[in-house]
Amino acid sequence: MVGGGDHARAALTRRAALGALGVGGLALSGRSVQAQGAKPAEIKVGIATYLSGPASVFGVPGRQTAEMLFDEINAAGGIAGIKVRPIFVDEGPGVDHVVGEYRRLVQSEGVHLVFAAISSADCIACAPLADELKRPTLLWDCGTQRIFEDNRYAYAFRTQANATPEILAALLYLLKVKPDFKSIAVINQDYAWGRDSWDIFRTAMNTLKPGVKISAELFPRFGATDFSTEITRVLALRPEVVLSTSWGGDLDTLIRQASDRKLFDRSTFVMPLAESSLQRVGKALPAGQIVGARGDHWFLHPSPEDPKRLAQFTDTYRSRFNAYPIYPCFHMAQAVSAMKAGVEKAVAAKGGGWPTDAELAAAFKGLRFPSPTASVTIREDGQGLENQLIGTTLHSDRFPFPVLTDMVVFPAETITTPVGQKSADWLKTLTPEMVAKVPAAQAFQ
Amino acid sequence: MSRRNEALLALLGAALVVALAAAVPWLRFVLTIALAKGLAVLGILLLLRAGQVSFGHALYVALAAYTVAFAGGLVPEALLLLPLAALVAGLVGLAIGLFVVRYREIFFGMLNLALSMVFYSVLEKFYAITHGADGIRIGPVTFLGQRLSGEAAEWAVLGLALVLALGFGALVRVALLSPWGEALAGIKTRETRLDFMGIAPRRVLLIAYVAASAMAGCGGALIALTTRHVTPALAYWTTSGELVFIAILGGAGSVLGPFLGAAAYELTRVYAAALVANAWQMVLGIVLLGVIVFAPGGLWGLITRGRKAA
Amino acid sequence: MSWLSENGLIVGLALLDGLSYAAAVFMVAVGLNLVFGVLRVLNVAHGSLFAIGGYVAASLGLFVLSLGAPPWVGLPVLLAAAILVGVVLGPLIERLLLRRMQGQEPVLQLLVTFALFMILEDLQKLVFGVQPVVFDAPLKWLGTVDVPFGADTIPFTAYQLYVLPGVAVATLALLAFVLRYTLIGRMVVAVTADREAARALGIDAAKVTLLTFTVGTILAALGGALSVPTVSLVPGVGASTIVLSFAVVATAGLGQIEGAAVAALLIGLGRSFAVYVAPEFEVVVPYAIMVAVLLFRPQGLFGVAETRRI
Amino acid sequence: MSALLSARDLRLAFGGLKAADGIDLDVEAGEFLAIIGPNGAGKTTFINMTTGYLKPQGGSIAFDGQPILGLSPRRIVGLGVARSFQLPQLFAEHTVLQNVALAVASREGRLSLWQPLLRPAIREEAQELIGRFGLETVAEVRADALNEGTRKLVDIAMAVALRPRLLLMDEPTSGVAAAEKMGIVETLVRVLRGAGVTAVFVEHDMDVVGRFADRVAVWGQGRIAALGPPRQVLNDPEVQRTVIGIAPTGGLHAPA
Repeated sequence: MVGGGDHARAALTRRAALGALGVGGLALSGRSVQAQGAKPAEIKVGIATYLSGPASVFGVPGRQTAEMLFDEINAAGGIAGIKVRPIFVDEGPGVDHVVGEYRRLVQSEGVHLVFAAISSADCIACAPLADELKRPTLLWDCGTQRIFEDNRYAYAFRTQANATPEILAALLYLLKVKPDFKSIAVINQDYAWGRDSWDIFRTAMNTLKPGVKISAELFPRFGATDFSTEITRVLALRPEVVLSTSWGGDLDTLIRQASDRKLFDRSTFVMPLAESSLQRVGKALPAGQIVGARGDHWFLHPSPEDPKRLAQFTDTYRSRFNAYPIYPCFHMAQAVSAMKAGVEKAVAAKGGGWPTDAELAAAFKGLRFPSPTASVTIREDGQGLENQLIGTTLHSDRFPFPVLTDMVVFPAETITTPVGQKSADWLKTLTPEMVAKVPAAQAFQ
Repeated sequence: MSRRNEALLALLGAALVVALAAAVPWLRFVLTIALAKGLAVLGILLLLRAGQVSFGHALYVALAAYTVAFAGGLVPEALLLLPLAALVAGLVGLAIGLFVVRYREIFFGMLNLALSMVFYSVLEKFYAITHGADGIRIGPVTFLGQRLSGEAAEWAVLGLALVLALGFGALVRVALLSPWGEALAGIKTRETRLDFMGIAPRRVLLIAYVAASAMAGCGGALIALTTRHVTPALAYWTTSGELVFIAILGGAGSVLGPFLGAAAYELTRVYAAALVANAWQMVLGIVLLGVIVFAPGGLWGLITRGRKAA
Repeated sequence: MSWLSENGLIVGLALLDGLSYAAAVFMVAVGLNLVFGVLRVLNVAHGSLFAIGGYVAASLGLFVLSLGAPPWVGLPVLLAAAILVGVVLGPLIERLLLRRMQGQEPVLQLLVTFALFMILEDLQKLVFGVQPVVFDAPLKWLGTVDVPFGADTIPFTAYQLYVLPGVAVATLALLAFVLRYTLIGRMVVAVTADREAARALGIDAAKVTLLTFTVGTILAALGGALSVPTVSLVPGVGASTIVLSFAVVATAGLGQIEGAAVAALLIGLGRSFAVYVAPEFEVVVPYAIMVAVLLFRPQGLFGVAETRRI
Repeated sequence: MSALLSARDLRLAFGGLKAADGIDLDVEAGEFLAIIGPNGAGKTTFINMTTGYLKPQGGSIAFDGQPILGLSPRRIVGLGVARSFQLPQLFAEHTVLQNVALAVASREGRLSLWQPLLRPAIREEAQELIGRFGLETVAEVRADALNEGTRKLVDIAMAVALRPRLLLMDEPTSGVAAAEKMGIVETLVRVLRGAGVTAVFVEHDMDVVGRFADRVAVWGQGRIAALGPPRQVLNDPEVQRTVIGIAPTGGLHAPA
């Protein structure tokens, strides 16, 4: 763990201090106000991610990416000459734990930035805290579109897209490649994301292609291990398309059970998050299924902005962790990249001096920073504009798992809810021209 | 331990909480949560007196927290929301209690678990209203009509939690020594006898159950006012397990046990999470195991044992 | 197809799914219930043992196949892995932890297993990682069966249709036989009914306890092992498995293996039909069944009211 | 004098075993009625039916002219019928003083939540009662640390503390050391006579029965085989053969 030794030692000292229970020995409060503006010895970054529970399938790769990239930054001399150090906190125990940890990160560890979080609930809870405690906070992976549509924050920014473009892109792709489908079933996890994403999909579908028959709406329990009843039902109903926005172990299990029961022979699956499962399920997932990646993340992106950058990212990750990077890795890379660009911008604006928290936060507004595949711009409302890549699975001899072909990269501006509008309303104003304007597909090479 | 000593210890503990919260700002949050959970655990303690373990007590915590979340939009006044939440929890506790006090031991525990899991599912299910796992954000609330912000609001909630903890602690202590309290303990050892003394054990237990629900309600309301964000996870069975965990960690021998246990639990968790972010659960498990095996009376038992030895 | 025949067919499909699900539920719950009967401890760590069984089976299976073994070998490997986990962990946990807790308050015994659950959850993560783990060679080898559905056919996996229910029925039959007709089985029954009386009769209760817990652990691990061909194991799978088993045990009646079978069937079929009739209530089905059963049979389906000697 | 307790044609069978097969019995106010009989004759069953623990399958029971059949134990206690148990039913984690005090406090019907159990009035009464039973030395001992004989006495003291009009005692002297038995029973009888309590007690010690009972009822196979003054009943050769001959004093008995 990067800087783990120091971190552990610091924590031990704190515990010793607390054990002594001498109030005088408890000088644990974070950076004092006087320190504002002084150049820190290191840039401390609190990172909330899942280290336990089912979502650790995303949280741990995210953490690994952060460790890798922080190492790279430090090897290159740090940001503006200052080394960076990550402090990880686990989202697993729930919102009240994360809120407490957020306070500890700010008030005790004195972090300069916080990356929060994978869970939408944690992001919704942390964004107001960012403003309250005045600490620049990058929402690095959570999907809910509600955050910046319902509120405005001065200290919270999202370095990636949100659920609306992620789901809308998958729908547009489906309408492009399978314009005549008449029926659809949905199998989503029974919790906020599963429901929200289906809402977005259905709203947009009813606008762009009214009259599609919804054969079944199935919401198996989050963490379900047996989908046989759902699969039987869909097998019997024979919808042309099956949508599932599930992820992690649930999606793996669903794909494998569906594959074992030959459901893929009867229906085309649309799985906006399946890029993260491809390497695990392998060729159990047949060719011809529509797969997304919550962004334009794909280590075989057909037209990256800087091919060398993508290749280097992929190779470093692969050599260190023995797997190809999946979307949480890319999301983490975007947050790290945003941090680097933001700090450099703020330092430059200060003529080389260290910015205050408010100045640092301000630097993120309108910031454009490189991602491994393209660039992301943070809008005035704090929302990141990130392209979306959707493709169709293909079995290639070069990889032990399905790859994507007929890939479409959707420019962020065309599919993201405009500033000041709510997704639910905006999706109802979409027009069929949108489908016509879908960019050309690019084949696997 | 004499009543005076216990009261003295309680005040000392309260002073320590205030001092810690003043010296270490981020602990203010942790300690408020600890006190809130301590209140819920105080209810668990009542049920433990009767030998009954509820594995669904988090139901009332969540119920109250969601009451605050929903009513907070209409009456954003902490001193109205809190009693309202406790009332809702108490009333639901009464309705459910009438049913579950007929059951004992594992059936009592499992029925409570089942009902809290049903509530958990309902919160997830009606996501159009509750936003499911994303939870509900609670806007700013007033205290006695005063709109406090930032640090002042944190102090206000902490103060509220302290007052409630001391108040309920004193009430429970008095009640446990009353004929009702002793009859409650009699349910654990010889329930049949109560019937033959003209006492209705179910009624005795029902009073404890409703009181426990209301206290959990106060705890839940405080948690909602502190984190200002509520999610269905509050009703999940592991949250209930955590409450029982705290009760045993603190020790069932005194009303101070729950608060001692809650503070120890929260601090252990926070420090374990800081030390080993990916294995904090293991640390907590080992601590609990150590307490059960080497100090079955919990932390409170350790204190009193230490005093006796000294 | 008329409405009736179509619905009849759907009922048939739901039955097939429900049966295989019930078999999986039974495999986990029966061990828990057996252990509860003898030890009077609701083993919260049972879910972790399920997960460990699954992970070990997958690792062992992948290893054996990597040596060039044919896919059918995967089936006995599942069983071997379960026995391995049970024989290693069962006695270890019973000897080191549970035996120490004999005679302690039930809630303490229960919390020991809760602590163990917390430790094992993290340990499992540290050993097996967080990426979903799978081993489906046996399932692939067995292939699928086309079940006619009107003019259509619905493919089911042979594993789901035959192996899971087959193993469950065999387990039930074997357990029922051993408990009824063998000396050791009768000892287990005697200790379940009345530990003190059994000891008075000269039964070595400690040995029976050790044996039962080991068998319970094997059954938990077998449940996990049988799930890896169809389920991707992830951290947290233990927690969601165990809470369902709790419901089965309370519904079944304590220590009753036939009860566990009936309860698992009720829950499996209930869930399956819910997916067709009212998918929004699928999650609540096990708890609803449990509450309904306890409403009319306070000791569970097959539970016997403990006579209060006065 | 009218009957305080009046049972008519009580019937109850457990499977094939007839525990009550047409019991008719009147207990006169103020009298001490001893019940004797072999194990399994249905003696405890009669007490259980009278106190609401078991519901007979047929017949009627009236207390002070009021039918009590089907009432809960709690209601019956409220009418003034208390009982003690063959296996003492004590609150194991409470002291003797607390056990008795709780019985005293339960007379109030509604338990207080605020006043302490051991407030002066209750403590004094409990201590006085404990004194009368000669239990002063164990007053602060937890019930689970007592020997069987002492537990028995505490059990009876708790029933007496309820100030019943009718007290049913299930083998009050079993488990009590032989040397102390007579003294204890004498004390007990004095306490009960002094309070004007009517008593029914199941007893195996014929000396105790002969000395303290006003009447004796002999139970056999769910029926009353004989009923009358001790001198008459105890000298009945049939009774001597079936009951006294085989019933060991102070032995263990199934609670049938």
